[in-house]
Amino acid sequence: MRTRRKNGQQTVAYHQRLEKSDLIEIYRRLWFARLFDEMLYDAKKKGRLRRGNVYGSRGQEAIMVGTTYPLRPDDFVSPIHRDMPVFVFRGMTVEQVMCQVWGKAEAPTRGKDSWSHMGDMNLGIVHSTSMLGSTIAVACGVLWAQRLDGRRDRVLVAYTGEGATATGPFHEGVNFAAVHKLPLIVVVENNQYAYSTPVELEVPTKTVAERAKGYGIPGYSIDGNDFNAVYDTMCEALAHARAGNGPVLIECVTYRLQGHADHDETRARQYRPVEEIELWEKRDPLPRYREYLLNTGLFEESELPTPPLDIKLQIEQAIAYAINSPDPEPHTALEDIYDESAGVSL
Amino acid sequence: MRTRRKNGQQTVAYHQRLEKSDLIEIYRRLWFARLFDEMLYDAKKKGRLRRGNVYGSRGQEAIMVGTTYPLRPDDFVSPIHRDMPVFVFRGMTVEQVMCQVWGKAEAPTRGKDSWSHMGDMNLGIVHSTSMLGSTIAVACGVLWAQRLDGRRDRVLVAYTGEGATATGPFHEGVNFAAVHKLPLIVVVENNQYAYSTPVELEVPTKTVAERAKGYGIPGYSIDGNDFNAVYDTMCEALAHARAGNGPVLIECVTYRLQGHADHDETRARQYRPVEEIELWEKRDPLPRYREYLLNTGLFEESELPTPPLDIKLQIEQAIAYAINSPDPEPHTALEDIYDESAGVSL
Amino acid sequence: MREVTFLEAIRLALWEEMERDPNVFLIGEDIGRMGGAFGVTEGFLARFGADRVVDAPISETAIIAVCVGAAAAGKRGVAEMQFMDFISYGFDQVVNVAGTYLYRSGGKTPIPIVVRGPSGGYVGGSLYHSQQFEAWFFHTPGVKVVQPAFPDDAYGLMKASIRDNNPVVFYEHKYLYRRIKGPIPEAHEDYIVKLGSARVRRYGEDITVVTYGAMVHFALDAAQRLEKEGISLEVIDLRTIKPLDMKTILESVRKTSKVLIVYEAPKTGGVGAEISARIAEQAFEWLDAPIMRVAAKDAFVPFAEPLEKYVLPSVDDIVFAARELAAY
Amino acid sequence: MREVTFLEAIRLALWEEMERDPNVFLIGEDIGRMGGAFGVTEGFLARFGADRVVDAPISETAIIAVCVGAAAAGKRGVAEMQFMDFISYGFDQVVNVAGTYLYRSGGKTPIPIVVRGPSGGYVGGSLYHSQQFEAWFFHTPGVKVVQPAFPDDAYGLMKASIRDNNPVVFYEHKYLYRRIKGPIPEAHEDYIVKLGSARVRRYGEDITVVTYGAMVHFALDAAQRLEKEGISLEVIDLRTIKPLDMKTILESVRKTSKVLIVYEAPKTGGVGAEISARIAEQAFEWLDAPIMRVAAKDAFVPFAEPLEKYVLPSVDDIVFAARELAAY
Ligand SMILES: Cc1ncc(C[n+]2csc(CCOP(=O)(O)OP(=O)(O)O)c2C)c(N)n1
Ligand SMILES: Cc1ncc(C[n+]2csc(CCOP(=O)(O)OP(=O)(O)O)c2C)c(N)n1
Ligand SMILES: [Mg+2]
Ligand SMILES: [Mg+2]
Repeated sequence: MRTRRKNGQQTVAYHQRLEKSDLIEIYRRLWFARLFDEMLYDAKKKGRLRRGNVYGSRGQEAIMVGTTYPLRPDDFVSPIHRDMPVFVFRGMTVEQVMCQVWGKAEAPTRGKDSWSHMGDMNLGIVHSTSMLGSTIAVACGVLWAQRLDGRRDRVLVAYTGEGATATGPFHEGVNFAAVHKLPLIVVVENNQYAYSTPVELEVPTKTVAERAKGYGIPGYSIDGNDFNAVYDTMCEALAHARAGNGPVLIECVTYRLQGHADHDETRARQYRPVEEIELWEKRDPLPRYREYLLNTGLFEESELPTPPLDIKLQIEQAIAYAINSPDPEPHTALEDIYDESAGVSL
Repeated sequence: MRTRRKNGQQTVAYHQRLEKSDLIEIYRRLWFARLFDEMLYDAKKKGRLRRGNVYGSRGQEAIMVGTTYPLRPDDFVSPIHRDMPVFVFRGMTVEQVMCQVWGKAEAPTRGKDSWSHMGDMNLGIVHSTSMLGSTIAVACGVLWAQRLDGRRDRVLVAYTGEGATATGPFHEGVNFAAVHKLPLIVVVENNQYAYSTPVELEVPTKTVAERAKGYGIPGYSIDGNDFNAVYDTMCEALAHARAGNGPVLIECVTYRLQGHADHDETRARQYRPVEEIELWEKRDPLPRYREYLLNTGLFEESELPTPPLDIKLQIEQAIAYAINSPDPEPHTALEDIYDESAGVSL
Repeated sequence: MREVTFLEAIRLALWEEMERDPNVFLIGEDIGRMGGAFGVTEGFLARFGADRVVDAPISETAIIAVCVGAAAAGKRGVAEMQFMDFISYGFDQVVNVAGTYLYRSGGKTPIPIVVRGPSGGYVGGSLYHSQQFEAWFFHTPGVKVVQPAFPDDAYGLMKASIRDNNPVVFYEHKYLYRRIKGPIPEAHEDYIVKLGSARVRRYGEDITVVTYGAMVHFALDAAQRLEKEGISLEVIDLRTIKPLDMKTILESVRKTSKVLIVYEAPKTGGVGAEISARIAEQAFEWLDAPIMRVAAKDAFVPFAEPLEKYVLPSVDDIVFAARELAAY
Repeated sequence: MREVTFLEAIRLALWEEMERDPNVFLIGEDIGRMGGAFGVTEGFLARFGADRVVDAPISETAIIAVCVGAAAAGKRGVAEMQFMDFISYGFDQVVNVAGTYLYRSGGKTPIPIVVRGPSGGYVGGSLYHSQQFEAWFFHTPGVKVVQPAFPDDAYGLMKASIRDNNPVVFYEHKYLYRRIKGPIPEAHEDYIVKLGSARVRRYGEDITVVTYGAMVHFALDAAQRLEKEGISLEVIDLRTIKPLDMKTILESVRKTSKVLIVYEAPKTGGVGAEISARIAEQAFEWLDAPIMRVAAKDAFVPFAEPLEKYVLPSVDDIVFAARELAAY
């Protein structure tokens, strides 16, 4: 297992090759993720959103931005419950995502399923389910299809919590990918807890990255709150996977600053030590990245607003759009169970 | 991962502490396993056994004898399809085992299930099913019961083929055992094939023992055809597990000298190179152990008959016993589906 | 008598069984530190310790398997599925390992385990937090299936399930958890509701309604509405789905000659199909009308409110079907 | 026309679909080098290569998941379960991933996969090599279920299943593999048996027998025996269990007024329960007798011959039940 140093010194510092325009875009994406989370929590609290849970991603933004930023348009991702902003980074509109959250007819699932259980194969976004770990096995199939088409260079980034690495489907999926050297990058968002359960009751090794050793694939354990570390590691992993060397596992060590979901705020301050939460508040990836940007000397303070208000507006508009958008017609509940449109030719 | 040297030189050569009476017993057990296999193949071929498959263990005898010999009477085992002699080593009578093979009323399953799908909790033999890998997870429960009883020193030896290490239940079971430091010893009989599929299509690592790294537990890769290597490793693993240090994985590298089961003899010479089979014939654990015994200088040639005829007779008598033993009454098919004997007290 | 919620009744049954029998232990995700997603096991860790209240990794196969193995070694494990939907990850352990164990052991090794958890819809839980697929286990031998509708039954059936020597899949409808209140007996009484005994929750003359789980409450509501129209429903709460109490059903059918079976699962192949088939086999001559069923449409439980409502059965559905039967 | 075994018909359908459509691929344990435990895919690896004939690790979840993911990306994967019993390891992939995918994708991502393999008893296969639990998938939305009885249907249904845009669970009764021979059309004909269409395999007057799989042959044997007694059976081979062809069933019931449903699975909660319930709902007035069922006893399929015979339905069972019905 390779462990990157936390101070961000790596073999290749890919992040130093980024243009100023990239840096500002990254900064904005970090904020997009932050505001997306904040504003949905707020909508839920205020009763604007009345159905479904909001699974927070506060504190985990650097992972989502860092793992998607170096992707090619034709790569695949499979985001799960804490990765809502990834849908937007990979091409869904904020309106689509909000329609999904509000269960509207225009949502990618047409209101059938909730929250992150959506996808769009045209955008390379693979649909996941609630069943933790299962999409990692499905990912192998998406990559198998690429192999059949002679496209061994398209990578799939599969997200998972550290807790879900204990599931059977995680094992079967990673094992299959490793046997067949599929370009699968498993991003483990180790936020230290699975719901209330601490990582040491889920994972027997010191780092989650060590799971990689059992499959003979590279495993990284990195500071997931450091955008540059995530970005650099991801670039390295992409090169590895695209070259046909098989899967990579990247453990991004981070912390779930909130409860498991919006209903869990009170309890989450009981089953976790408050000092621990406070400690991690200080490691917030956003101020950290802002400081890095200022240290580059490329930016004035005023170029890095906290928050960028236009993003807030964009999200608010999308929320309003979703709220005003029509509910699905009841009878559509029976549509899309079977597809009789094609398939059987006579 | 610790790899023992194939010449049998280990940190502690436990096998050198064995008494002459042990050596002769081990020799006889190796032969028991060999003859058990040979005679059942013969019975099947000659039509004396008409129902069910015979899964051969020829070539894998040193593993079964070496992993059971150092056990305490109160330890547990969960043998699977290639481990039939283990049932006898752990206390079932040969007659019982043969009744099971012939599906007789006296069999531990009363004729309900076939072959190795039996057990006896009084003997510490945990019942397995066809579902490969699943008993490893069940084993955790048997050990959990010991923990509840304050018996953390009883070890459970779970057998598995290398192919079955790809299953989800294997992962969930070993992960659970590792998280809770249960005294589970997973013996992987790596006979190079899962049915027709070579190990490199099942396991991505160079050795199967490397799977242990993913759980942070000791993993050994040893010569499974060398009784002394198996025995010594097992002794070391037992000390580790009994001391509360958690599970151990032992990969015993061996070879399935026959087909997957008795019906597979012809094909197994097609999907595997004949030279490979011939090579492994030369590594037969039985002559090897005999040579070792002769080299100790403790034995005359005549003390080590090939085969010991009394064992043959014992097996033949057990076969005859089973054949003459009554079939289960048809209506008993509906017994033992539910147990209403106890449980609900009012 | 104590007046408690449905959830509290289950909690108390678990607690009292843990107190009574040191062989009973609990395992599941987040059941210890947090007391379970719905709080059913709140306070258990502090009282019984981490060996008897096990916060397991996310691995439903292992969770059920630990109960199975421990049962083979004399313990009585109760596995919580955080949502019953996740039982599909431990499916093989239930049907092929737990359910068959006694059979494979020649009758020597009973597997007293309970797999319990919240099931059912009507709360916007969407596809994977609303399932009600008890028919899978109903069809598979070796496993008992329980689903109570009232606190007293939840209490007595949980105790019976833990003491029963067989694997029991115990469905707790999450819609009832905090909505339904009722009396249960005082603590430490050996209050047991025998598995396999249905209960007539309302006596009536015209139509026998056979149902279980949350639908019992819907049926009782419908009965009340129909009373005003002069249609009298007899409502049978199965309580245990397997073993199925055909005796109580047939007695009622003999009286009413008309049957309406109500269940929340997709209609096709649900438990109600078997009940209908058995009545058609065993009570054909007593019937004055077709055997009717009200159930979910053959779809998944969707997220958006208008969709969920469309798919799941309602009190109206029961009322309409009963009217049709009454008029037959 | 070619005269082939049941197994050969399936082999040819797979082969011809592989030749026709480069998007079709196969995955399973030992299907390549060895050609499958029963030889269904013998010769495929040499012809189509290791990317399209994948020898997978022992991981039924991954095997089915690979088909699901590949289907989402436009391919048509056919997964072999070495024995259908092992589908319980991939159960979640079938019911919660494949079956729901189209729904979750708002109708955009169909999942054309086939999960196929040998099922059923009568060969001494014991608990884990004899299962016939099609009712699980019958009950769960989003998945089609097929089980042919004759080579021509096996051939046409396999082609239809591969071309269908939905997940199909395809049961191949191992007892029929080499025992049953029959004609199938010449190669490269687009011979398709539409999913959801039953077939009357024998016309008769007195009793409608609804059945599928190996039981079709038992029913035909019974019909022949009963003919001599003057009892005339009409035998409907469902071929597809879901979608269920109620039209063909009801037409026959209208004619005979007596129904016997025969299936190999445990009786309680089997597919036949739903058929009975639908008839009771939709054709109550046409019935002259109770709807009867012949099925396996509610047990596992045991190993020893006298036990297996006792549990599984027999031709005699059908004959006795039909006599009873005829006399009613
Ligand atoms: C198979 C399965 N079991 C249980 C759950 C319920 N559940 C939802 S999220 C969660 C915790 C996940 O922890 P982790 O994988 O660490 O991801 P995190 O939520 O911390 O990002 C659990 C137990 C589930 N969705 N799927
Ligand atoms: C879950 C499951 N899938 C498939 C099978 C069919 N099967 C029986 S033995 C076997 C090969 C096992 O290989 P391995 O684990 O290496 O053990 P070996 O037979 O080589 O000792 C297979 C695929 C099974 N029993 N269980
Ligand atoms: Mg986590
Ligand atoms: Mg092997």
